[in-house]
Amino acid sequence: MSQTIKLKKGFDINLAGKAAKVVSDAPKPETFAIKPTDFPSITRPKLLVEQGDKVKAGTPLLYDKMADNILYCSPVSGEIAEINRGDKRKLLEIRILADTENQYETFEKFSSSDLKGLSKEDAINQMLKSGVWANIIQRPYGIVANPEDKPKAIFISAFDTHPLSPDYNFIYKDQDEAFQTGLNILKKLTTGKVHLNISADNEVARMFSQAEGVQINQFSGKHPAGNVGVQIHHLDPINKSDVAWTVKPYGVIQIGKLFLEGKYDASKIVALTGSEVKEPKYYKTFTGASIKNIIKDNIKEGHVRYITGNPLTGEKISDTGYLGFYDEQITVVPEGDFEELLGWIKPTTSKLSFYRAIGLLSFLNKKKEYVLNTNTNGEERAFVLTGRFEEVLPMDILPMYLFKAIMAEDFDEMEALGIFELVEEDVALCEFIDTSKHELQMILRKGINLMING
Amino acid sequence: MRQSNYYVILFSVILTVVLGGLLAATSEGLAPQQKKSVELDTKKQILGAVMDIDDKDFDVLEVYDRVIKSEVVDFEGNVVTEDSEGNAIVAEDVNVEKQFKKSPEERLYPVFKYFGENAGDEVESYILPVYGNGLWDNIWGFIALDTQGKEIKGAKFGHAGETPGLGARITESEVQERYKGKELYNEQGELVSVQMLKGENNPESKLDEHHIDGMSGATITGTGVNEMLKKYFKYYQPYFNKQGATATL
Amino acid sequence: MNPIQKFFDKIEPLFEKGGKYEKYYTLYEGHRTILFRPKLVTPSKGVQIRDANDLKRTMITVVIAMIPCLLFGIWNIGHQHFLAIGETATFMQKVGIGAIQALPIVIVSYAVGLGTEFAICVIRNHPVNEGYLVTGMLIALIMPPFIPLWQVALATVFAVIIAKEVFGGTGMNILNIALTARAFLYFAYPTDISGSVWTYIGDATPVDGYTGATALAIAYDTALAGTGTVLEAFSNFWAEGMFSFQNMFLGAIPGSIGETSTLCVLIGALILIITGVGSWKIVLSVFLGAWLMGLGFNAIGYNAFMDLPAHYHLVMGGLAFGAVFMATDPVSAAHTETGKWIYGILIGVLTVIIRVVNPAYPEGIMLAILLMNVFAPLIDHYVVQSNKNRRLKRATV
Amino acid sequence: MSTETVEKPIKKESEALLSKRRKSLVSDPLNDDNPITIQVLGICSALAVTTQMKPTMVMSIAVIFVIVFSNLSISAMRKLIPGRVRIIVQLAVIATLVTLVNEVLKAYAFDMYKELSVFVGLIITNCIIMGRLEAFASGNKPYDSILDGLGSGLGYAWVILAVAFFRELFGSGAIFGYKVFEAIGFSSEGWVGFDYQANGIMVTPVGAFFVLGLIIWVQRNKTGYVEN
Amino acid sequence: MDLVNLGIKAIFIENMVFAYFLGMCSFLAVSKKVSTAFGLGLAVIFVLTITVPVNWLLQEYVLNEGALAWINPSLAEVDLSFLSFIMFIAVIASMVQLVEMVIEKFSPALYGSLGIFLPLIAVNCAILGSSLFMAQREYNLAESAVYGFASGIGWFLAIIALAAIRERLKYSNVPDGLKGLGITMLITGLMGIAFMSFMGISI
Repeated sequence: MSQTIKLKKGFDINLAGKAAKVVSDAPKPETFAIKPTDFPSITRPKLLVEQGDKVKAGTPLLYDKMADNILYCSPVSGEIAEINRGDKRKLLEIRILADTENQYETFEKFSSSDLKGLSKEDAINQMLKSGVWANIIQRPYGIVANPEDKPKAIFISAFDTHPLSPDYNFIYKDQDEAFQTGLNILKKLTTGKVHLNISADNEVARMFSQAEGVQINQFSGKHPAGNVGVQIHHLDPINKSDVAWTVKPYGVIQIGKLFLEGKYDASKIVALTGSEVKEPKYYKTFTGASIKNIIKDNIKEGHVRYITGNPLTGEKISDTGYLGFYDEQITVVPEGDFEELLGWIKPTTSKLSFYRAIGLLSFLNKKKEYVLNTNTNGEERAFVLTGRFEEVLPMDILPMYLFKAIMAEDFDEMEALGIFELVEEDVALCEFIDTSKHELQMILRKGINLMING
Repeated sequence: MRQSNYYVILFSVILTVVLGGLLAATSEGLAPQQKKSVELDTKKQILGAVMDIDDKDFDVLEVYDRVIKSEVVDFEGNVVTEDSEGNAIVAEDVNVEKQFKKSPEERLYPVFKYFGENAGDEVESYILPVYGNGLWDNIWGFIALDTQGKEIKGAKFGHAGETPGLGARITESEVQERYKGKELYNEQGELVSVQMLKGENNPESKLDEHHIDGMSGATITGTGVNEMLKKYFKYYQPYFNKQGATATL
Repeated sequence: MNPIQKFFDKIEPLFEKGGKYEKYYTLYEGHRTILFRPKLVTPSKGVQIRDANDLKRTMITVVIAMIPCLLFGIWNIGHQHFLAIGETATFMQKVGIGAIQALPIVIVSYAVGLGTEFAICVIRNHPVNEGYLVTGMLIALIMPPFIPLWQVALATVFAVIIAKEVFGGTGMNILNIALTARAFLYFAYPTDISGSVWTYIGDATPVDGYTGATALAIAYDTALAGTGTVLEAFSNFWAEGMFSFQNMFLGAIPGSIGETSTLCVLIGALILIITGVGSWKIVLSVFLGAWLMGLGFNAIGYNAFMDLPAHYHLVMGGLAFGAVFMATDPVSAAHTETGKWIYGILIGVLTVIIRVVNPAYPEGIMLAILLMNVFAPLIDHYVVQSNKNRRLKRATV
Repeated sequence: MSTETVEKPIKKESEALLSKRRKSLVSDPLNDDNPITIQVLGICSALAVTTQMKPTMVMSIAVIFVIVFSNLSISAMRKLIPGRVRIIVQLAVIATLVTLVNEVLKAYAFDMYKELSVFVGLIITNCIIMGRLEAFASGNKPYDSILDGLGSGLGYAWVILAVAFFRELFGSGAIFGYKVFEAIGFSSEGWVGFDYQANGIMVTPVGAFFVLGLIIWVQRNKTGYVEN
Repeated sequence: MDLVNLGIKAIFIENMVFAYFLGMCSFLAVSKKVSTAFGLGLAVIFVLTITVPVNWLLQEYVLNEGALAWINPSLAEVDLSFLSFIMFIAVIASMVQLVEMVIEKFSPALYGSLGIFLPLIAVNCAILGSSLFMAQREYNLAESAVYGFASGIGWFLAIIALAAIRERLKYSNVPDGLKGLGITMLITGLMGIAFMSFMGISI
């Protein structure tokens, strides 16, 4: 059944600071946070708790007024320590002071035979109220799925090709049963196929390669071969009025555990990576954890930037900031806020470039691991170069035209040019290689929001 | 009422009659003057080949009638006075552009005989219309030759769309002056016409009696002029041969 | 901290909002960013690290790729000069004459162009842009060796304003800016840029039999005269071996400052293609189009120019230079990859057509590129449309 | 065509011969509501003749004549014209007037007749004229219509005269055929020491586009008009 | 060969837009999108191809001096050429009307896409201009047909190229005063420069 799709386009960013395959136990963080800003679909968040309330893992904290059946729950048990708002009272964070011992809300447990008889409606209900539903992301738009939709298929990418990304084979080992259970539940949600996409270039754990009841597809190629959007494009592309759902393996496992163990298990293994980490490795913690304890004593001297997520799509946080809801990775890179004499023309081997313009020598040594800082290496300009974005986006899409259509807020053009098929991570490489230094992911999200609201 | 078919038709008819009548009357009233304008224009061009006509007080029509006598010849050099249907042919009315579209054998060739400023008895020069292709569009002119048809006495060129500053310079008197005094026949008596050279400011050595200095950057227009002149001098050759014959008789 | 940085920091308040030279902030910033890569960092959301390449480096790559052409051009002006006056000269003498003729053109082009650009940046308050780095060099390289400097200046101002700034600056233009400058001169002051203007003679007297004709002019004249082949006419040229294929490839022939040497152009092409700055598709397809059209004309064989072996077209005139440095201008070229093939091939084909059948212009590459610049958006439109249609079809199947 | 809506007929019984409203009928189209630079009308037939001032002048007068008299006639007939054949009637009136102009030119200014060639005929399709008939004359009194036509005609005239001014000045170094540059010493004998070199672009059609484009830029900058 | 030559000349060299500024109103107004420009362009080709030969017939058999001789030799003296403007424009207006009705009847789909442009064409100077040039240059019937068709093609090419450019221009930062008409004028000028490459070609 399995087919191999070879992708020729793309670009691997080889960075220094890959996590060693060691899981160490950092002291459990004292605070956790749920950030509504992690969910682009939440426009009018409504709180269900107040400061001082006691919560358990799986206790609902908030919902979106526009989709009030989807509950966002606390990852751990504890007390609501602070509700953090920004400009115009925009809800930014709900901080929870964690108990030392985790207590769980209890949900219905199922044996594997019970699960067979479980109806789609019951499954969805349990997922909605327990907080695991947020793992299901809808295409188009890359927002939390609407439980009433009927997706044409569900896609799971079982590998991550982002720079410094965690190795799923490693962090999910021993989760075979939960993963398979999760797949079985997901199968109930669609009349179409459940696609499990695995890497053809690397060894793949049995839990993925031998998963049952799903369509397994192999993908080979550079980043973004692991992006589920790219995979969907080659398997069963999203057209106008199509809806497909995507879930990360972590979500599948969490769903599996919900039905097997009857609890919302937000524990996860995260990778601490990046050139500024002394010993890059994995840590066991929970969704929304403060990174304070994880990074402690493991960061090099100097002005650094902490990123929740990977360096292409992640978000800058402070050294006491919180892990994003969907992130399984913390990256630490040097800040680049300094001037460099004639930096735009100086020959260099230390900077990575997709291009080979004068003085950029990174193509000479493909194996080298690069230390990149956060400098933009240039100022924003009009688009000049053409045909380069296409080289890092393995889809039949014309990114430049799409971006321009978004900038001109031309809805018909956006739709015709395929905005339904893209989310931020798919254009992250375009943003990385853009010599005109546009913020393309932000532009894309602006376009998506226009499509949603317009 | 205003929308009924009857009304619409009535209105249209009345309007047509009124406007048509107005136009017909104007056209009728202006016709003589228009004819005069056309005539004046043609005669101006013809005279331009032999005299300076830019003077304000210059009465073209009067002078023309005094100093020019015209006739029309065919390809063999015979004078023709009426067409196949017996209508008289007037040299001034021959449309050279229309003639140019026919084959050379079928064309009519007007000749304007210039009797000198004082309108003596002797023909002073023959003015010949010429027509040809320039770089972009048509070019034309009137060339004045001596009584033998061998030396150029004056030239006036016009064009429809040559490059301004380059080919369009053939209308400049400075360029046209260069043609004066050039010879059409070599020592062996063969018609060699005159050639405008390529490039400007050619050395004296090149500017003999058959060659004139070119216009820089306008080689093609120059070649067009050369071609035009060569062809028409040939077409008029029989006429001059006959003239010569009668003269010697 | 570097003393230059200190100096900049010291004068910065003058240019900031409320400062004395507030209006000129963009100039201050422009100069500082030429000296120093700025300290801008990525925003908190989105890509956190960026590729080392930027537009400045891309542009300077193109300029560097043109250096061989410039250097060769300087030598060639001197070489042609001494050839025309029949004197022998040393390498240094040739370079000396060439430099005296060529460098003022380069300097005027840059000075006037940047000046115009700065003025507009100040008026419109947008950042100073590096786009002119390339344009300035291009304008100089496609001029005849002794064009009046005021014409260079006027053409530069015209091109920078009408062809570029009115559209909003670098990256927005429709036509190639340098070619617009040249086309302006071509139509405004034709006598100084057409005819025998390609060899600098100065006050000296040329040798007997000298003509300043280019290979293209000779080819056209031969066709017009209808006697003999073009290759015969080439070999009968006053300077022996001038228009042999080999010599035309090397470039010791009369022509614009930078365009004569196909070899140097190819060195530039190599730099552009290896660095990926220029599109190899366009370069290849222009050459291909010209060659195919040359072959096509061989097949028709109506006159001597049509019979000229097709590969000669590739080394004559400015075709190579245009193909490598002008047609590849990413802003005015087709933006889509399929479009680039169509665009390039049509440029090649049109160039040869204009050369052979249009008596008005001995060289066709300039107008062929400009014309395709005009049609590039249309080509792109249909390529994009086919992409949209594929998507639409997929949805309805 | 014009986007302007038909103005409501004014009810007032007696109005000053040159009331403020009537003055603005003439003055508005000169600048703020210029038919060429603001309303984008009537550029077709005019630009081709703008290489020199003289034919441009003749063209301007011709257009003003046609626009004023067609406005007058249509306004006078406005209550009689059947709606269904309105456009045809307008075209017929315009064509008649243009023919008159053409015949007169042919009779009394043959040089101009030749120089303007088909462009006199093309006044028929000048959108300004049709636009004024539709937008104004078919709903207003004759006197007002004359003023309106005069305004639009003058607005049109100054723009094409301005275009012609620059084209003739730079393209031929002259104004109305008078060699301006030579007169101020731009010649090999004058104090400058060399001739003024005419700019060929100005004489070619494209020169007209550039000049008009720049005039529009300047004019709109002044009026502050921005197209979206 | 002459006809081919005439065709090429009418399309590229004496392009209605770039050489004679004809049809500018609709050229400027309907060039914002390629699809609409395409429709208008087609309509112009269509109408030009019909009206120029029809006007030629009119000219030859009705209007010219002596043209009426075919009815009765006594009419040979009649010269109706002063009616040419009014007749030409009437032919154009009625042809446009006729074409509109025919298309509406026989191809509603085509009418849907072309219909809205047809009324615009009656006042498109390029249409009248072609007829006037035809008369002035004294083309014959075949030449008129070719000339009408080729002028239409030239106009069509110009307007779709301009529309594509304007679509690309949507993302650029044009100064306020130049937006719309001003920049379009300048683009047209630049396009005109590029079109000069064809000047002088003759086959």
